[in-house]
Amino acid sequence: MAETKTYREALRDAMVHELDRDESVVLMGEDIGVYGGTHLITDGLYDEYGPKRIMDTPISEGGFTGAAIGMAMLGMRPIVEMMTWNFSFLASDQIIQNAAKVRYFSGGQVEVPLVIRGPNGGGVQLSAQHTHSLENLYGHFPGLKVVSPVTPNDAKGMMLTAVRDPNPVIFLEAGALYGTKGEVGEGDNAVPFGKARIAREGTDVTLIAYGRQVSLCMRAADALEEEDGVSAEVIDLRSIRPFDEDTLVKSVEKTHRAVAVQEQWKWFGVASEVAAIIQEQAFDYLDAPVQRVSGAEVPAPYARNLELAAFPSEKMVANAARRTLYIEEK
Amino acid sequence: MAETKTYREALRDAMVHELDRDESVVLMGEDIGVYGGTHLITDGLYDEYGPKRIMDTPISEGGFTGAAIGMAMLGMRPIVEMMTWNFSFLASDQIIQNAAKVRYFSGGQVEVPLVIRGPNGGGVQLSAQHTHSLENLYGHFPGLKVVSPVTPNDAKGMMLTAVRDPNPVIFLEAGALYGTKGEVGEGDNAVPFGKARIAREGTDVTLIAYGRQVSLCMRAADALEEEDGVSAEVIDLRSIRPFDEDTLVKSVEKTHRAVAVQEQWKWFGVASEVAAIIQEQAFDYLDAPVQRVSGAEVPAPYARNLELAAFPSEKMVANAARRTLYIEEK
Amino acid sequence: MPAENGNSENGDVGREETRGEGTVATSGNGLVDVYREMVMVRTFEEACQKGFRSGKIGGYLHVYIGEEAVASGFLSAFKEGDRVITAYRDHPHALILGAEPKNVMAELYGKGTGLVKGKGGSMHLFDVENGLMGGYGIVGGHIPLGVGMAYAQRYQGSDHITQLYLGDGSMSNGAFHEAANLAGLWGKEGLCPCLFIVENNQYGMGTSVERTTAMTDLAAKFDAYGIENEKVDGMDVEAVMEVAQRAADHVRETGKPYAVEALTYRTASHGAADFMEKYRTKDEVDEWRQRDPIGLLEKKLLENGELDEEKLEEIKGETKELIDDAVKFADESDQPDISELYTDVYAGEDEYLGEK
Amino acid sequence: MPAENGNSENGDVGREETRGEGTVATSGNGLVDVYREMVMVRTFEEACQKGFRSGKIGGYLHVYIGEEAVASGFLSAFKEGDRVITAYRDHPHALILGAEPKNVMAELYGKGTGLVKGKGGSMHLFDVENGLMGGYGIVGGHIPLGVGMAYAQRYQGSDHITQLYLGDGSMSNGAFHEAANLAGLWGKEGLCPCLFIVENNQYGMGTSVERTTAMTDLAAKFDAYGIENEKVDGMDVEAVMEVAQRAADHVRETGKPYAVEALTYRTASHGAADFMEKYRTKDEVDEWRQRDPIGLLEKKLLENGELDEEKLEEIKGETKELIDDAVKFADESDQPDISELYTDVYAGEDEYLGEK
Ligand SMILES: Cc1ncc(C[n+]2csc(CCOP(=O)(O)OP(=O)(O)O)c2C)c(N)n1
Ligand SMILES: Cc1ncc(C[n+]2csc(CCOP(=O)(O)OP(=O)(O)O)c2C)c(N)n1
Ligand SMILES: [Mg+2]
Ligand SMILES: [Mg+2]
Repeated sequence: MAETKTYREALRDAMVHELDRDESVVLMGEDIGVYGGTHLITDGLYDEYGPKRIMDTPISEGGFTGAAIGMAMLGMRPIVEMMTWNFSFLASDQIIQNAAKVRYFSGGQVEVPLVIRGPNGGGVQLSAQHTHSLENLYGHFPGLKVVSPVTPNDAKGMMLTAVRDPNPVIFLEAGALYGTKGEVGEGDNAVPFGKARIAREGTDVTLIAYGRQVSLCMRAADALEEEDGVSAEVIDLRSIRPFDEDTLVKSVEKTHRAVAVQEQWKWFGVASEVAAIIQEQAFDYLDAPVQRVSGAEVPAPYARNLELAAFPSEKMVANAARRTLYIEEK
Repeated sequence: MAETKTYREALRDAMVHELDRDESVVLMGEDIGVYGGTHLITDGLYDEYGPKRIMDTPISEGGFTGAAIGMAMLGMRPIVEMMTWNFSFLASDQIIQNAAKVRYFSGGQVEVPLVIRGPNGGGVQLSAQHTHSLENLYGHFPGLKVVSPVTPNDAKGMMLTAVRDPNPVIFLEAGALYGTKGEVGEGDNAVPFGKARIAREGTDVTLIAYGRQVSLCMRAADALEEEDGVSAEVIDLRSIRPFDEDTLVKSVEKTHRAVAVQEQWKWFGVASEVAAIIQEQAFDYLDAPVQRVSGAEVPAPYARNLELAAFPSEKMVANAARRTLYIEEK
Repeated sequence: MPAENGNSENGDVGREETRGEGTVATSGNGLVDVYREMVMVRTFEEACQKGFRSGKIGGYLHVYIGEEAVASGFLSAFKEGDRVITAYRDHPHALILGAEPKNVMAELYGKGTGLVKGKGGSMHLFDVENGLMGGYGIVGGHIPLGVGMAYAQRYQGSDHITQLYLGDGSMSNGAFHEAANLAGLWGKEGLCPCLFIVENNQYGMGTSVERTTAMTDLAAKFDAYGIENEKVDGMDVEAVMEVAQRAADHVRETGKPYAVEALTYRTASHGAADFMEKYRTKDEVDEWRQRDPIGLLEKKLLENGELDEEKLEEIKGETKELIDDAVKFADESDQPDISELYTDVYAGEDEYLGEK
Repeated sequence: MPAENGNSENGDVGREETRGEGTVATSGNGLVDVYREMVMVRTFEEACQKGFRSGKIGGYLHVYIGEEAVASGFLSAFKEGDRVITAYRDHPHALILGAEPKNVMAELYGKGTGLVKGKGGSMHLFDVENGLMGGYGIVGGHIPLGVGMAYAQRYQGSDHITQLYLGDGSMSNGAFHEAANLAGLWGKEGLCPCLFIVENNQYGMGTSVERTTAMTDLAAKFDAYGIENEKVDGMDVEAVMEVAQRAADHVRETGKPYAVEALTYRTASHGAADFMEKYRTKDEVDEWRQRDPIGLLEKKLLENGELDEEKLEEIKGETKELIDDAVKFADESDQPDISELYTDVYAGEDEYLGEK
């Protein structure tokens, strides 16, 4: 059974499901309780579960993330809201130096069942300090798992998986899409990590993205179909670490062409990794270089026209696909 | 004229040169003054230049890095020692959110002539929390420049360039090589950013690295020559942002094969970017997929044997080259 | 180095000694002028709220309504060459220091005529020529910068000071701790003329100070860094002006930091998009409205005869006109040229390193 | 959840009530036993220094010489189920809690028989079964963890507490500030039984407390967080034991944090590799050696007759043997199997996600 829900509701459902199932689950973060949550995802939970489980914190991302790690090491399962991932640089020492590694440097004596979640990416004129896509940053570090769901169904299903995972999970939400709707499986529809999703089947070129850019690729695929008669396959990576190389490679073995799309900056981004993997594992199948589409190499600007120009567009994606097909750009 | 100097002396020479040349240059960091510097790079400078210019700081990486940004915004030129880059997560918010972006979000009203320097990378059994290679992390962000010299000559020459650059420069030193010697140009031998160095010429395969891994590639090149009669070209990237794509591409157009080597972890690392660039720009020249050699996907272990196994070895590099040549691995 | 970088010697950028020449609201320091200034700020902020609701202003918008006496009072002690740095609630600081309302409004409207060319928006106002070293969006993140600026001021041999504004909420953050500690330490040698101004509006978003820390005396938190401190009623602009002058003089003279906690209240919502205010009661807000700083000052000026109803209407009228003009200017200005996307990323030869 | 994770209910892992059974040095709580314990720690540390100089121990090595009374005194108040967390100067905490010297030494020697399988080295001792939740290498980075552990202890309904050790130098760091503030806040509801123990050895590497902060009363820094605090002479183990018991009882009872600053001195160099000690005089070190905690205790025990020269020699002899054995064990143990490189990266099904 499935119901139509917003991304926001889907996330909330998953957290409520786990709060009810497991006493050791608590939520922590700035203004998630009394205030109702900046993004209204946790609205009402404070009244329902009380301050011991829905913990409002001071503005101290490093401190409360670190405290959550300590809690997790003693068997609690905190879900930390990073009000936005832009603030997570302040917690990056705790995340990278402690959460990711303490199991290893303790010789396996502890585990850290911790979820850190919040909106990632830009798109609503928040400008330079409030616009980042940090999937490559956290995805680089062994010990972390990193996911980036885009459909409401995945938002719920991957959150269920995240809470149950005995490892620290970086849960990157498509913040600009909290209000978008989709079919969401009821009850326990846990979605495993490490499996990409084929969002649209196609035969001529593979478009690879995650998060908000998946929608962009879907629109570009429509345009390619209509305008050029090109059949594009769209792959939603969903899981950044672990990473599903197989689905990518299989698709490219079929289409012989690939475009990797990301909102983040080009250098050392996910699209570079996608290109590296494909050239490595599907070398003999490739009929054109893997094309990358990324954000402009600038801190995010505020003005609407500049912001739009700073992010990948449908047109850029379609043109990149055309380049792989050696047909004229539009 | 050139003199034989250690990497350590070369760095120090450059800083002394700039301290003498420009009153606005100051050094800041933990234990760089009275204590003499953890790595002895700044030893003696406190006595010579006094506490106003050689500033010992409390253990507060974010705080003093931020203060240095403020100083730079008013026209000083601070050189901040990050005792090791492992501690820089604590300063990452200041570096990424302020230093890299304040020029942009002020509409060009300020500039941040700031150098942050210190040892990067592992190799001396410092284990998980003290072993990182962060070139991809900082290299991702527009507004920063990122360099990683490996020869003493480049250490000095790039430090001169860094201090004079009106932008924040992330200066990643090959910490394990502070004691190694090399010819260093005297006086003002500034080395520009954005130009890779051909460390060894060759015709059959291109080995691409930076920092300590350049030495590894040199040894692997020797082995390939001796054992397989293969002529390897070795490229030292030196500059991570800006990045010299041309030198890479030209070399591969000649050799048709490439291996990218990094100490850092594979995912979203510099080697992925190298592979992405080469497949993009030298697609028709490539006779084999670009191979990547990276650190094992584990937090750095302490035990010597494990640590050695966690880092790329000469053998791994040579074998990767052999794979590109379709000859048997050894 | 270009003067616009604020990098010229001693920060001298050739301005006249008076603040904000040319804006009707900021032409002096008498109480009536301060009143005019506060009304101007309020009127500007109300126009912003309207602009936000009508979709002309995007992103985050944080207004200063209820807190005007703090910035107004402290900036009365501003001297040319001084520096001011604050967080994202930065419109009043820009306006009072002398930025034209029309350029500030244009910034909020995301226009090329904006104070920072439309690149920063509400949270990132800069006006280096007039002393404003920025508004910043990461809570606490600007505090170390301000401390460093103060060090630079002494290092460069000037007697300028830095006014560093921070919120109650930011004091939970490690950046505050580290920076305040550095300020105290450098201050021992007379090398940190930094005036910390805590805009204690009693909430960080929806979290009250009591729910943020077990020790709610925010001024006293500076004791831990060896920084002298005191409190002031942040609704009484005269009281603020008195402490501001005294504190600024002290900081200027000694090169030591000093902290003042101004108790105030934000009668507007935290951000313009917040509609629910579950975290406080309407009664509480109403009670604080009784102590509205503009209302208090108006009453005093009417009582002591410095103002009469006529003059009052005149000021309000002039102010309204000024802000209406600003809105019109902002509305009619063009968006930044698309080429601006690629400027100002780097200083020096290459402004942009990438493909376009 | 496996018991080794310290995740079993209330942290009960089936140990006996006494600490460190089975090691000669830690079999009781009388003063002579404490003396024995301190001698054991000292002997162990001296053996480490030797191991470092001879190249058997790699990486960083930080010993506790001169500070023994602090860990020994506070851990005398440890109760089963309590948790201990500290930084990288962590050998005494592991040893006193009951880890076998041979496994600790083997860890330092990078052997598979080490306390954490040779993966962590000197800075990362863990012995979860005995209550040690780790040594950590990032200054200040462990403090938030300890505060979170204390919360978990109350959340899970136990009356256990967390002993959180931190250095004077770490108090400049934002992590300290944020965590202490959380502890104070959660303590208001009785939800943070965390005992902060400041090992004030007066230096962070080569930087004295006076050169680190303008306010050098470290205990009083906890005032800013509403955490009660006091100081103790960290060279006088009896004094430390007294305050430890009292403070631990208080924390256990109230669920509120409490802080004790123990004034002590590191007579060894900061790290084993530091040879120059420009930052302090030989005289200063010598003066503090006069107040060596082991010397002080020895004198007292000899004076009051609890020890005589013979017994003293016996203790030293037994201890030497214990540590000699530990060194021998460490030396003769094998390096970890290379397959260990890939274990413990992740908990659960896949321990390793990558190519081998
Ligand atoms: C590091 C960080 N965390 C969270 C936020 C989100 N945020 C924006 S404003 C704010 C409240 C700040 O309160 P305070 O410092 O009291 O300033 P005020 O808004 O009351 O002026 C928060 C939590 C942020 N911008 N930066
Ligand atoms: C964040 C961070 N910065 C710097 C260092 C390097 N470092 C290691 S120990 C140390 C001194 C710490 O002093 P203190 O907290 O007093 O502990 P002590 O060594 O005296 O026991 C420093 C600066 C580090 N490990 N972590
Ligand atoms: Mg506030
Ligand atoms: Mg110390």
